[in-house]
Order: sequence, then structure tokens, then C-alpha cells
Amino acid sequence: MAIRVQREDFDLGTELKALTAGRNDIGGLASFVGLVRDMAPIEGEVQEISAMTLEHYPGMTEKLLEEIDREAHDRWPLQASLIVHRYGRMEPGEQIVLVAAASAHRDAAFEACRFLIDWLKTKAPFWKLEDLKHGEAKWVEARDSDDRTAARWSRKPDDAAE
Amino acid sequence: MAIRVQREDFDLGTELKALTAGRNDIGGLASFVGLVRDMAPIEGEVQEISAMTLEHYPGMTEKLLEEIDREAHDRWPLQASLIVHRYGRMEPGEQIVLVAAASAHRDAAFEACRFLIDWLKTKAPFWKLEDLKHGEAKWVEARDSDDRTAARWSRKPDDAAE
Amino acid sequence: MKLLYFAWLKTKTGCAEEEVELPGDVTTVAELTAWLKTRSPGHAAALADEKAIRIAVNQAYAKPGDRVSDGDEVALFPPVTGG
Amino acid sequence: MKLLYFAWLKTKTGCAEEEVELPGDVTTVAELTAWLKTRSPGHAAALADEKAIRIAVNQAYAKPGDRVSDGDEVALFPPVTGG
Repeated sequence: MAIRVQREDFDLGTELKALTAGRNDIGGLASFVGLVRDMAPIEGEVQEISAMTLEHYPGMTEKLLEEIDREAHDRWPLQASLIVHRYGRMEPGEQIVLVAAASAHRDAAFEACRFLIDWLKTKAPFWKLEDLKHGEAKWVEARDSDDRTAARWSRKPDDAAE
Repeated sequence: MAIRVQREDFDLGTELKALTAGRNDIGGLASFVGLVRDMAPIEGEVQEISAMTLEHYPGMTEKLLEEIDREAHDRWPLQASLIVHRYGRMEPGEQIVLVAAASAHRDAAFEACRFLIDWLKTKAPFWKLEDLKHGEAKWVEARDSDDRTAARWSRKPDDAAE
Repeated sequence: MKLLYFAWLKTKTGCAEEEVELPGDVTTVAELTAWLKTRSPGHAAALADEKAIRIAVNQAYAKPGDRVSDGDEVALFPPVTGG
Repeated sequence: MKLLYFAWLKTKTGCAEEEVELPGDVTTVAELTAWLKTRSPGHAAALADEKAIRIAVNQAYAKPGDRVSDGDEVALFPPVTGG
């Protein structure tokens, strides 16, 4: 059960291994890494991206990620979990975010992992500014599909509306 | 798109990084690692395990894993995928299997990853023999819940009945 | 009250952070945004489409009817796009 | 025909692999398992509960009605438990 918000990149292998190290009660570890793509849908068109800058709200980000992590532990029997989210400037191919969940059984690990990223995407205060290869920088617009995806995990009507 | 069947352990970080290395068109990488637990349900009772031995059917295993991998690529737009499955003797805490799927979008990555492990569990010819801490070695019985889970991905009535 | 603006709200208001003293009749989030619109044309432009804005009071998501007071930290930002 | 037995089918038959020559009237998977039961008490015990057995012909899952012939590799094993 850990969250981190950092500018620097993370080592995927090190992060994941630390979650299961020295434990014999974990049957499955599910993880998801989000990466910067060199193309992004901007104002209804797929455009080439040269870099991306993630702004966030220091303080509230950590608070929200901790809440999301705690919620995952409330809902599933997890042995370990991790959220690492970067901010600042990143280039295509770089890692942005890592979420992982470990449990005795794979169902719980998968569902909790999916929950972590889905809720993070609609709740954690991050904003992407994409540097277009041809044109000026643009703020990414939130996607309705992310709200709908997060709503699947909702237990109260307005959970996903934030 | 790769499958491997091997006795030796694998390095999770190395395997996952190789899937996205040098590519800028991957938005998400979902992965799952199965590990040996020190407890297992044997003949209706949770019992302590000192080791586990995985037997498999060389030749058919590779064939089935390739089929499962190909099916995932047919169903989702994947940039990369990986199945690594070990055989032989393993102790609690050791890695058994890794499946991973990379796509432009997280939905496809998650679903394909889940599909890979669910189908593998009901189709790939592996059999677990658990060394009980107190008692003789026992063959693990297939779980109905695995069949039901795999059946969610079924496109024909008897897909999951193998 | 400490106000924080993020993403394009920062660009439009021309301001990342400002300290304000609330008029006595501003006691809710809705009253706060209505009042902020009168502070400058930039604020008016940034806050024109209220459906496009999320508000956090003391680092927790808030609704239009929620109370605000002078000691609060209030952040205004677009729907989030992290992950 | 090459026969392979895995997991507890190997223990019960006392055999991992055997070469057999099919009688002329054995042409399907169902006929093959019926015939194999007559080979030894171990075979009979291993194959007693046919619902607990999966069969692969030339490394592909097979159904009771599927054809078999002398050149085939046929494997008999319990439901799989990998992953």
C-alpha cells in the first residue's frame, strides 16, 4: 500500500519486484503502465506529439491517490498495491504512471489494478499539455469514455462525476 | 507476440521493458504474474505447501500458447504481447507465469492480458503437483471457477470446456 | 482565501495563485465562482463555462452548494486528464 | 500409435509413454479409450472416470467422435491446472 508522485522516471522491474519480495502469500500480481504516445487525439483529430507536460496539484494529488489506494484495499483482499505517477515534461515512449495490485487470487489483483487506473484517471488532479509537432501546445480534453469506464466502479451516483 | 516455455526463472523488469522498448505507439502495458503460494486448497482444505512441480506436454504446450497469443491479437489491436510459462520445481514466492499485452489504449491492453491468463489456465497442458508440508504430494484439481472465468471469453459454446 | 488555478484556467485568468478576501455575502462555492467572474475579463473568460470546471475546497472535490470561508484553500481546474 | 499419459494418469497407468498397434475396429477417440481400459488394471483405473480425462490427438484437443489412426500421437491427461 504505497503511492508516489515524482518527476523522475521509475524502474518497472524494481517497483514490481518490491511488491512481492519476501512474501509467500501472493498468488497474482497485476500491473499497468501508461506511456506517452507520439500521437494523440486533439480537438477531434489525431495529431503528432513531440512531448507532453503533466501539471498536477501538489498536496491534493497525494491525498487523492491515497484515497484511491485505500478504496482498493477496502474493496478487495490485497496483499500489496502501488501507484507511481510522474509529473513534468515527458517524451513519447516514456512511462507516465504505474499501478499494481497483488492478491492471493488473480481476480482480485486484476480488478483492483483496473480500478486503480480507472479512478485515478477521473479523480487525480493531473492535466496533460501536449506539444504538437506541427502547432502550439494544447491541453488535453477529458474523455467521456474515461468517465463511463470509471462509473463501472461507482457505488454512489456521482462518484465518477468529479 | 512471443511465447516461451522454460524451466528457469525470468526477470520481470527485463521482460516487460523489452515489450515497449524503442516504440512510441504504445499507450498502455498490462501484465500479470502468477506466483507460487505457500497455501493451496487441496481436496477441499487449505493446506501448507513446501514446493510445487509443474509438469507439461512439450510440443503441445508451445502450440497452445501460440494459439492463445494469436487469438488475443485477432481480438484486440495489440502492439506487443508475451507469455512466459515455467515448468519444473518451484518454491513458494517463485514466479510461475507472466502474461503481458501492450496496446495504444488501456482497455485493449487490460482485456487481452486477462484473456491470455484465463485461456491459458483452462487450455495450456500444465499440471501442478503440490508437495504438502504435512503429507504426500498431491495433484491439484482443476477449478470450475477457472472454466467459468474462461467461458466469458468464449465465442463458441464449447470453447472453455477443454 | 487562497485561490489556485490549474491548466487552462491558469492561462485564462493569467494567474496561478491569488489571495482574496471574501465579501460577506459569498458563503458557498457557487457564490464564489459568480463573484470571481467579476474580478477581471480573464476570470470571466476562464469561468464562463461552469460545467467545464471542477472545484476543490481544501484539496477535496466540492459541489456548488458546499460552504466556503476565508481560511480555505480553493482550487479551480478543468476535468482531470492524468494516468 | 504413440500414447502419452500425464499427471495422475501417468501414475495410475504406471506409464508415461507407450507404443501400441490399434486393433482394426478402433477408429475413434471413444473406441480408443474403451480399448485402452482393457490393457491393464492400471489403465482401467486411470480411465474409469472419462469425464475427468482430456484427450489430445496430434497435440490438439479431441472429442470422443474424432478419428484416430496408427500414425497419431495421442495424449491422455486430467483437466489442466497451469497458470
